[in-house]
Amino acid sequence: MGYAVVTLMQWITCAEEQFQSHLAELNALDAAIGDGDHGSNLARGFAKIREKLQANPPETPASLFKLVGMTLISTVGGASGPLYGSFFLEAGKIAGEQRELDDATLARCLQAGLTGIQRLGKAEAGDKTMIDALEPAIHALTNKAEMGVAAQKAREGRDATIPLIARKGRASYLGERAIGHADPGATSASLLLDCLASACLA
Amino acid sequence: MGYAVVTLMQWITCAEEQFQSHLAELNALDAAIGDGDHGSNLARGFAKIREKLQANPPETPASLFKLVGMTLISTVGGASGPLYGSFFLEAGKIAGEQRELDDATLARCLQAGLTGIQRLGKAEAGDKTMIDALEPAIHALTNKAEMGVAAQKAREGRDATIPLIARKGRASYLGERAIGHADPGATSASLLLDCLASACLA
Amino acid sequence: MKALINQPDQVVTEALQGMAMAYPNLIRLHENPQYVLRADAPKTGKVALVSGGGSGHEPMHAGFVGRGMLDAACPGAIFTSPTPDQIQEASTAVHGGQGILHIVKNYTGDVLNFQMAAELLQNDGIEVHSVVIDDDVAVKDSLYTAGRRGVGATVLAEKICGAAAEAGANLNAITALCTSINDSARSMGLALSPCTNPETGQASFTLGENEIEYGIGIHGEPGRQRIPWQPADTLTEKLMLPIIEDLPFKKGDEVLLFVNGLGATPLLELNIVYRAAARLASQHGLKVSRRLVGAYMTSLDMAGVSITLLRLDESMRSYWDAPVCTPALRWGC
Amino acid sequence: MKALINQPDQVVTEALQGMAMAYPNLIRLHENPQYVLRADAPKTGKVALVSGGGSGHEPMHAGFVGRGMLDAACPGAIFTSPTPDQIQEASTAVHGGQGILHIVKNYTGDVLNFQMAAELLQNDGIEVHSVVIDDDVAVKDSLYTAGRRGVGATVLAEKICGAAAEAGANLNAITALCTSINDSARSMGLALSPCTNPETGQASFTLGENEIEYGIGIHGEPGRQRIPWQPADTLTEKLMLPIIEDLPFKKGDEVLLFVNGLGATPLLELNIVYRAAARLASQHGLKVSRRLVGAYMTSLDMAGVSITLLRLDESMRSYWDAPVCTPALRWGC
Ligand SMILES: Nc1ncnc2c1ncn2[C@@H]1O[C@H](COP(=O)(O)OP(=O)(O)O)[C@@H](O)[C@H]1O
Ligand SMILES: Nc1ncnc2c1ncn2[C@@H]1O[C@H](COP(=O)(O)OP(=O)(O)O)[C@@H](O)[C@H]1O
Ligand SMILES: [Mg+2]
Ligand SMILES: [Mg+2]
Ligand SMILES: [Mg+2]
Ligand SMILES: [Mg+2]
Repeated sequence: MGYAVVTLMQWITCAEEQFQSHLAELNALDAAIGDGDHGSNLARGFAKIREKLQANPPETPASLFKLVGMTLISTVGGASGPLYGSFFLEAGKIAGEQRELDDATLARCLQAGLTGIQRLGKAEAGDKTMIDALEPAIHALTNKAEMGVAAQKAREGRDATIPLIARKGRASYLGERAIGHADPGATSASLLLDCLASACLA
Repeated sequence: MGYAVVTLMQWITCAEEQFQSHLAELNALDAAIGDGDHGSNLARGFAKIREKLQANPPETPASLFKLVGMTLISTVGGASGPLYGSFFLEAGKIAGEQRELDDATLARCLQAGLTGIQRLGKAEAGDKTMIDALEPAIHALTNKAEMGVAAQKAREGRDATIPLIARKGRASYLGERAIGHADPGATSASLLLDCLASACLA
Repeated sequence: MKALINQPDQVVTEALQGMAMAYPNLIRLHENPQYVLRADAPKTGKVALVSGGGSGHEPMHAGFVGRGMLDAACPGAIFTSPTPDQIQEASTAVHGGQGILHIVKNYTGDVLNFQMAAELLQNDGIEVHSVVIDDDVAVKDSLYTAGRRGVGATVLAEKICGAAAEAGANLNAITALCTSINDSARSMGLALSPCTNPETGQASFTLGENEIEYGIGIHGEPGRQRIPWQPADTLTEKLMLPIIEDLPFKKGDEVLLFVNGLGATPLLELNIVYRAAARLASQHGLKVSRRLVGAYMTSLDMAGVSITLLRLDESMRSYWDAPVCTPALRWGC
Repeated sequence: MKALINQPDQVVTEALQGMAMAYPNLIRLHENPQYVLRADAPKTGKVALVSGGGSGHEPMHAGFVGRGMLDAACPGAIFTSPTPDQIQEASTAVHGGQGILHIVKNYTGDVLNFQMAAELLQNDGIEVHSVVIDDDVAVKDSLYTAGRRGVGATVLAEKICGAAAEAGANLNAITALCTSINDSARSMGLALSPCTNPETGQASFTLGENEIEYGIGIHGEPGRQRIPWQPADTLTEKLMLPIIEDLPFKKGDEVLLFVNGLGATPLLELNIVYRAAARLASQHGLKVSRRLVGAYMTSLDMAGVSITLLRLDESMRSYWDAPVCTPALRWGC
């Protein structure tokens, strides 16, 4: 299918709603193995994004991604601000001037975003971070999977973080005590993929 | 009967035991309308008195009272230290060189002690203080009552503080909120009279 | 009780020892009886300032010993006034031949013990004046109470009178200054949580999830009233208005605004209260020209705040600005 | 949540406003984006020191802005690193033409945001060095963690490097000094209670009546281990030994001993910990020649303590003694 800016705006709007409604849950996940603010951080960032989107609706996928990335960087702070921010900034660079992205281009955008996160945060799969949800999902998309399948992969990736010891971020200070808790960033990443899938269906 | 220094030492020893075993109760009464230390204060003072009595047993009632008074003043602090301290110092001044006090002299000692407390603290009966237990008891002794009757008066005086608003000490800051609580100082004074009565019987 | 202590009955002694070890250039500790004195005491030719009271209010008073403030502090047991002989010895140790000012907070225990000490000192031929601080507007000052408690004004009086003594003022002048500070200052506090006495392990009272003790003292005694939680700006107004009305402070008055943390309240919150208090002061035409924000007179681990307003005259202001060199208050040195 | 706040999302802003109102001679507040800068910034010809991090650690960092310490502080939301543009604007505002040192605590968020800011600044032609502080021995420093956290050494580095900048040292020299402070300092902390984030109203963890989180950071994150309560002297030893062994500190080393309260712990208890820590230091042959005791780097209303040891050389010692004129640390002015 094709992803025009309206579809992608639905993605971002859904993400805003999801982060808002899962705010307490994401904070609680972060409290267990971090500092308890991941939900508040994302909610703050996406609230600002909504404001900006309403004031100045972007005309291309690239300008949407850029706006989302810049806003996350300038309002979220913490680890997730620069990481998710880079994700969207890098994705936007691939989107170019196109008015509508096809499946393959969107997959390349997301892959570029993932690479951006990894360049910045130096995490690999298995480190108990957002990468664990993003990587399998984006890998599936690159291999032409349906969006619903990708979202499913992200959820599995999130669940797979539960038994892990963390090697990046605050949770890495905990050693074995991180075992038994899902990573908050992997959880928010999975919500992001769920929203992308539902925007496709709409 | 006659009160030799051994009898009076039994009084003081009993008081030490009672304040120790009622420490938490006196603190709790004081927490309700004051700062929660009345039991600790008296226990600290009387523990020091026991130490000194063991090291240097006094030979006359006067020297016992003086030792008790001085020790309370120098180890208790707070409001009750100077007040109970003066009580015993003033009592000691009346006891003179006598080896044994008769009932009337003891009553005069205690009355002098009470006057000392009032000179220092300016409280009257009904102000919700130790006076409310001491005054009716000592008044009874002056009128030749049995020691057991005096102790009973002190207990009644203590109970009579429950419905009162306080006009002296920390409890006076509470206004109406002091109503419903027995005064800690009246409670310790009543224990002191109980001990005097039991020392008489022994 | 879960606190950073060893023996409950050694809390005060060990804390004083630690403090003396941390500030060897400023203070010395005397044990048996316990008092803290300026490292360079006695200062011959200077009036000596001595204060004291129960422990549990740190940094008050021992943290205020040093050049430009107190010559000695007499710490009692937790929330228990010091004893007369302790006060007498401390006063004698710092007496510089020009007499002594006792700064006493108005609690029956403090007043009685300092009064006995003053008598002992006068018997020894040492001139002693006492000023009793009673600035707490939460308490009705009437024949039917022990009078108002001494709270935040104590810190301000110790700083300002300490500077006056350092500058060579005589005992009469410093006594008059201290009295005038007390007459020009009003305070009020509230608690969001009780405190726990490490000597007994007992909480001073219990408060519901949403309750506040309004009109609290500094010894964990219950306040005058229990009220529901309200936003910081509203609570600050509930402290400020009775203060402003009581003196009364008037349009055009120059004031020092002191926002004091009771122990466990984060500086973040004290700053929010300061913001609200300073705005209210301006709205009432008061000119806030000096301020102090922090935990200076605490109730152990109590969460809460007290506010003190002092109407400044020129001499108070310049003594406030003068150097002070103590563990807890320090500037100009 | 029962705290002295108004709107949960306005806590940081209002607290900064209050702080700026309380110290008009020392600092200024810039809003949108939020940063605190020296009243007299920019200081032409001087290297500018900029730090920042999540709020909730007051007085750090805004309380350390002023002559002899930081030129600017960038406070994020509670426990959330500031953003790159905030850091960029603050740095630009205080740049005096001699370059900028960013003092960054080693948390992924802080490191990433400061790194992005440094890139933005370098694009603008401003020279920026960064030193990442990672002194917390509770965390294993290995390829398999985000590395050690930055804790108490941050305060000491800001003070000492601030004095060097004031004295005219150049950017390379200050960067080297900061690195050397970080290399010479080790810290460890424990908590007796969780903290409660006023923005979310949530406690960071729950602890039993008798439990302690050992090896805690400063963001309410759980520690490495949960242990039962023990006397202060034992707990202090459990903090001191890993610190001493890690560097390792050696017999004859001259050290600065920093006992830091995490927020709700009374000074009384900090002094007891200082006493135990100073004794242990002596027993290990360390010479404690400078010290700092108080709540300087907090976790909101958390009860607990952290200890930092810094091995002093002569230049660090003399920069430590140099005047500092900030809301939270002040001497010599
Ligand atoms: N180096 C990293 N690479 C990728 N993701 C990371 C990295 N460090 C942390 N994260 C993610 O960030 C999440 C935490 O984000 P957040 O709570 O918003 O920031 P902070 O840890 O600064 O409070 C973690 O759950 C993890 O998924
Ligand atoms: N002015 C006074 N005259 C007589 N008794 C008093 C006076 N003030 C206080 N008291 C008594 O002292 C008791 C409190 O003693 P205590 O708790 O040891 O001292 P503090 O109030 O200093 O903590 C009160 O319960 C009361 O009975
Ligand atoms: Mg977090
Ligand atoms: Mg009491
Ligand atoms: Mg008391
Ligand atoms: Mg965070």
